[in-house]
Amino acid sequence: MTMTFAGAIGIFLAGALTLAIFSFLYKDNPVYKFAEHLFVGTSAGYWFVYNYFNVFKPNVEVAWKEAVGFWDYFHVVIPVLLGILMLMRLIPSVSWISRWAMAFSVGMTVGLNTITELETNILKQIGATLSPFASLHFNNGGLGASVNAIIILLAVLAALVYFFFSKEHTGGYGHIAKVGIWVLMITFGASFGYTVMARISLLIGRVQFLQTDWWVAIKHIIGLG
Amino acid sequence: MFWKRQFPILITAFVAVVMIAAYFIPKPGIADTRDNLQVWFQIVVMFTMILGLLNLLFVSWHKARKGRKEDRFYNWVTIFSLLGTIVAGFFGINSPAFDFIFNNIYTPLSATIFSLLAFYVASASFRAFRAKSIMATILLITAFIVMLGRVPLGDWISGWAQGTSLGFLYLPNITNWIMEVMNMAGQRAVLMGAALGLIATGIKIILGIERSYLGGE
Amino acid sequence: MTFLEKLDRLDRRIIFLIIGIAVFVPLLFRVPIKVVQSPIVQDIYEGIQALPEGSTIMLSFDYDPSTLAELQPMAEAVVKHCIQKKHRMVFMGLWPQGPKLAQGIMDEMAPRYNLQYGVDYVNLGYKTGGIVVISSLGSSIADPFPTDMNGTPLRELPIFDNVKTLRDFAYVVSLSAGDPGIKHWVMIAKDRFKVPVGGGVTAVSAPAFYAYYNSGQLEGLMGGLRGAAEYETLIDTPGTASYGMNAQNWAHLMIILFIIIGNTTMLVLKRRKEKSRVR
Amino acid sequence: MKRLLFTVILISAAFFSLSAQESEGTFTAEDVKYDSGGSVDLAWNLPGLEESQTLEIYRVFNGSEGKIIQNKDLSGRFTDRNLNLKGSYSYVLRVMNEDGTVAKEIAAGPVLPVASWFSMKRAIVLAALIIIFYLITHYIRASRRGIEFTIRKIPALESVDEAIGRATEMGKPILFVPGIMDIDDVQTVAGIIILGEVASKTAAYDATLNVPVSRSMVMSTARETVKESYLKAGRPDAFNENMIHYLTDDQFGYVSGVDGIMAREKPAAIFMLGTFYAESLILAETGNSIGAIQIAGTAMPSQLPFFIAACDYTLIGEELYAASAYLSGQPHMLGALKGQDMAKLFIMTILIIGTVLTLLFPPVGAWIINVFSNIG
Repeated sequence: MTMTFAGAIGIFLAGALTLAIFSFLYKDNPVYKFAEHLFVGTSAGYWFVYNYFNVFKPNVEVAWKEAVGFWDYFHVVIPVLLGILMLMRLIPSVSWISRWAMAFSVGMTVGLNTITELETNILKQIGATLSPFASLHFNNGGLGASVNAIIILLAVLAALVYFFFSKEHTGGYGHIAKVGIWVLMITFGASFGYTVMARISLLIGRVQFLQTDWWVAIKHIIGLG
Repeated sequence: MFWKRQFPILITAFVAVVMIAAYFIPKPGIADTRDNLQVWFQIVVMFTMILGLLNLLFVSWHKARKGRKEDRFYNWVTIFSLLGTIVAGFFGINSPAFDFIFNNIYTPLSATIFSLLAFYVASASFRAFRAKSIMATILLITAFIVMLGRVPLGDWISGWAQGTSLGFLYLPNITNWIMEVMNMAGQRAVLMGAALGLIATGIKIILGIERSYLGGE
Repeated sequence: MTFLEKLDRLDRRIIFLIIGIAVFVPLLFRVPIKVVQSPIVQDIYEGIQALPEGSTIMLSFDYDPSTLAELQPMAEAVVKHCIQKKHRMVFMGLWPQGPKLAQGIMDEMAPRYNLQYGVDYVNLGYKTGGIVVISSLGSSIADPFPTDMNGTPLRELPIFDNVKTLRDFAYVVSLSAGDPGIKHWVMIAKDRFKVPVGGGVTAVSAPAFYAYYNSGQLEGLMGGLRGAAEYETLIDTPGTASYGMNAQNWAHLMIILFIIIGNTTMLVLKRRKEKSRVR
Repeated sequence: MKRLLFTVILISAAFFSLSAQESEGTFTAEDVKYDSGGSVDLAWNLPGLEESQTLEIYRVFNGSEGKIIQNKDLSGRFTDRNLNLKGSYSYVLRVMNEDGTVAKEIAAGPVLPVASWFSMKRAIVLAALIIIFYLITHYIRASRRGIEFTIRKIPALESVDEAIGRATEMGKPILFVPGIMDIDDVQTVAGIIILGEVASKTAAYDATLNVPVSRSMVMSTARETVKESYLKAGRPDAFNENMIHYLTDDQFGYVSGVDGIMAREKPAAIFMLGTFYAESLILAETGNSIGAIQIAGTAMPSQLPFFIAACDYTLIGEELYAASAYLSGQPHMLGALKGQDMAKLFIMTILIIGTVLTLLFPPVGAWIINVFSNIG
């Protein structure tokens, strides 16, 4: 991989910042504070630039230049107006008007989320819990799948009982709720164990970066320096 | 008062109902309005980002000049890194300056903070997975088994059971069973419960019963 | 404070240090690890291994740098396997940065195994449209990709002499971090044009694809770093995944020890306290 | 049962029409009814294919021809999707000999893949929405008519007072983290409602409240909500707008900022209520390293394991939404919660009845599963 001097400096900086963040594991220190504030500023700037090029430019600047007819202008002016209303938040005397823009965006996502949650997280989950029962057979190898289907059904019912709020978890009903929280504990234990590998591989990626790219960059700089 | 209280609620209800109707009535006319509203939404979110940036600048500027002596330098760092990134951005999203900042400052910082999770997963496992109660014990044992079943260590320990009549003792099989049955059931219950909570809150917002997102009177 | 009490309230920085070493050392000494194979990964290996020498494989890079840690080792393993079997490789991507990642691999591999661009491998680049791109490949490759990534028309690339449509590929490998991705390759390449499809996904999304594997729509699947390590063991050339899996092994071992130590100290201290109160 | 009878008649009619013209094979293309448009159903049935012959289907759209299917299936069905709603499509089925010559050709169409006024496949979603809407509003009206609704004990919420009291005694601040998503995310809205309740307690206890936010709209909403709580608690003087301050929109920029606040100001009580992603464990572990009482809550299944492992109390999924009713005790909130419980009961009955029906009457069961599974 051909390495320019500027490239080496860049990678050296990346490695140094990596160690600066790792230093927080030892204790909060000025180097970490520098990296933290650098990151707060850079990330805020990055998101602004990212949104300018991917949202503002295509949907406002370009749309305005190519607008033809009332409706094209309408679809640029109204959202920009709503956006400016949002900025009124900065002027205390008129800040209440920013609620109109906020109301618009809350309405948007309530409308979207209500349907997608209902379809994906309730109806399709019911369908998925019922469908193994269509091909239930206890002979030649079907035993495992059938038992699993029944266990899933009972576990889902017990966990749903745990989420009941209008009745205290006491008596027989309380026992089902207890089984329900046990199912949830198994679920959370399992997903904790399952994701440990994903978290470790993040660290593996950083250590491999330090051991290979950063080390090569340092040798490159020293070699030339 | 109408313009401060009732009118915002009307906007929310109207927009939400249009979005829900667009789902049920797939006629092109309504589908176009839905797509236009979604583009409007992205533009409004863009302006709220400008609001956030200005707030970050004011707060950092204030602290940089009147804040605690030892913190002033760091707030200048935030201000200059923010302005620097925006200026670099205006040379083009793949200009060398912006690429340098993205590849050598933003990506390593973001990836390294994400990788801190590997350390915190370890310290949480040591400190939190204590068999203090039945529930904590179930959590701990399940995490223990699933972890073992995911790495070669688990294969070595239970390799002998693979393929034999005691096949179910082969750790990766146990891990797969826990993930495909117990974890699946638990996730479904949490998803259904949370979805109901979300839909109920959404209905209350549309009917104007739930107004706290607008803040005070 | 007895040793056990100190151990019970072990300073978290010691734990951080142990985990740091458990990851740093295996990676430094490049100690690969043999990983037990699962059928779902073996099936891809055998699928590509069984193809006659010199058949043409489509490799679609449908991910971006954020999932590089898990998917790049898979890509490298499959490419090494294709080179071993002298298969001809056509690269493309349904995600913008995908083809650049493929380019990164080939810049390193081509000189080492003296592969000739245009004859042994070609990179078609990125085309937006996801599933629409795949279905137009069905009628002819030149439809969505009139030229390759560097602008040379397909006519001038010998690799396309007898490969005109998706149907003429012997195998499709999709490395996918989400949508558009392997799901769409299965829906079009396999269901409509009967071209075998295999590939690799991140560990988190692997379980969701088992249904496609059981129904036979998916030839096989690599899930996360473990899947990549299994494939590296199969082609018998250790790579980043095998070194990574060794670090995973040590790190998981340490975490498991932490859980055991944490609980035993707690139990011993509790019993000791009860004994002292009883006396 | 009417629907079942109707489908049986349809199948037998189709079967008869097919057998009439046995010899030549059939190829039909029709617009899919009651859908959101853009899809055409193709069906073909051929008498026989020699070993060497393959079948190819081409879609013809304003002059240009594109191959969409190539295989050897004698008969089959296929739905061609995402077509132009205003376009007219026709299809050509060709049986190709090995040497590329066309053995047989059947044309079908033209067809207009129009969208209809209502998509039948989404009827179940409409029905479910109406049922849930009725349950929620019915119990809200009941609670407004004065009917009392109780709510079970939620351990995480019992400890809110204890946590704030402890922080005040130690003279340390209380940190409230409303998650990293914007005010349009309903989990964030639930978090802000709970912030209102917590703020009224910090006003009463005269404790210092610190609310770092990652979205500007959350900042403005939180400021208004906290201001109102301080007014209601009779402490307008104690309210200062900078208690709620913006850090950055970026997930890990925000986390490193909040970690810095925790390390430096060492709050005694930390609330983490809203939407969280991978950063949940970093916040919870750093909070734990400074010995703070931590009460967390989210409906993100992937993050609950980390909160449960690292925090003192955790609100699991729906408990986050129930918390506002629990803390405020407002009748309409308790009523809506009762409605949610009834909806859960309804889901459980569907699961039980669905299973029984699927086991006893497989065709009816298959229909139920089909209705719940392929929506769209």
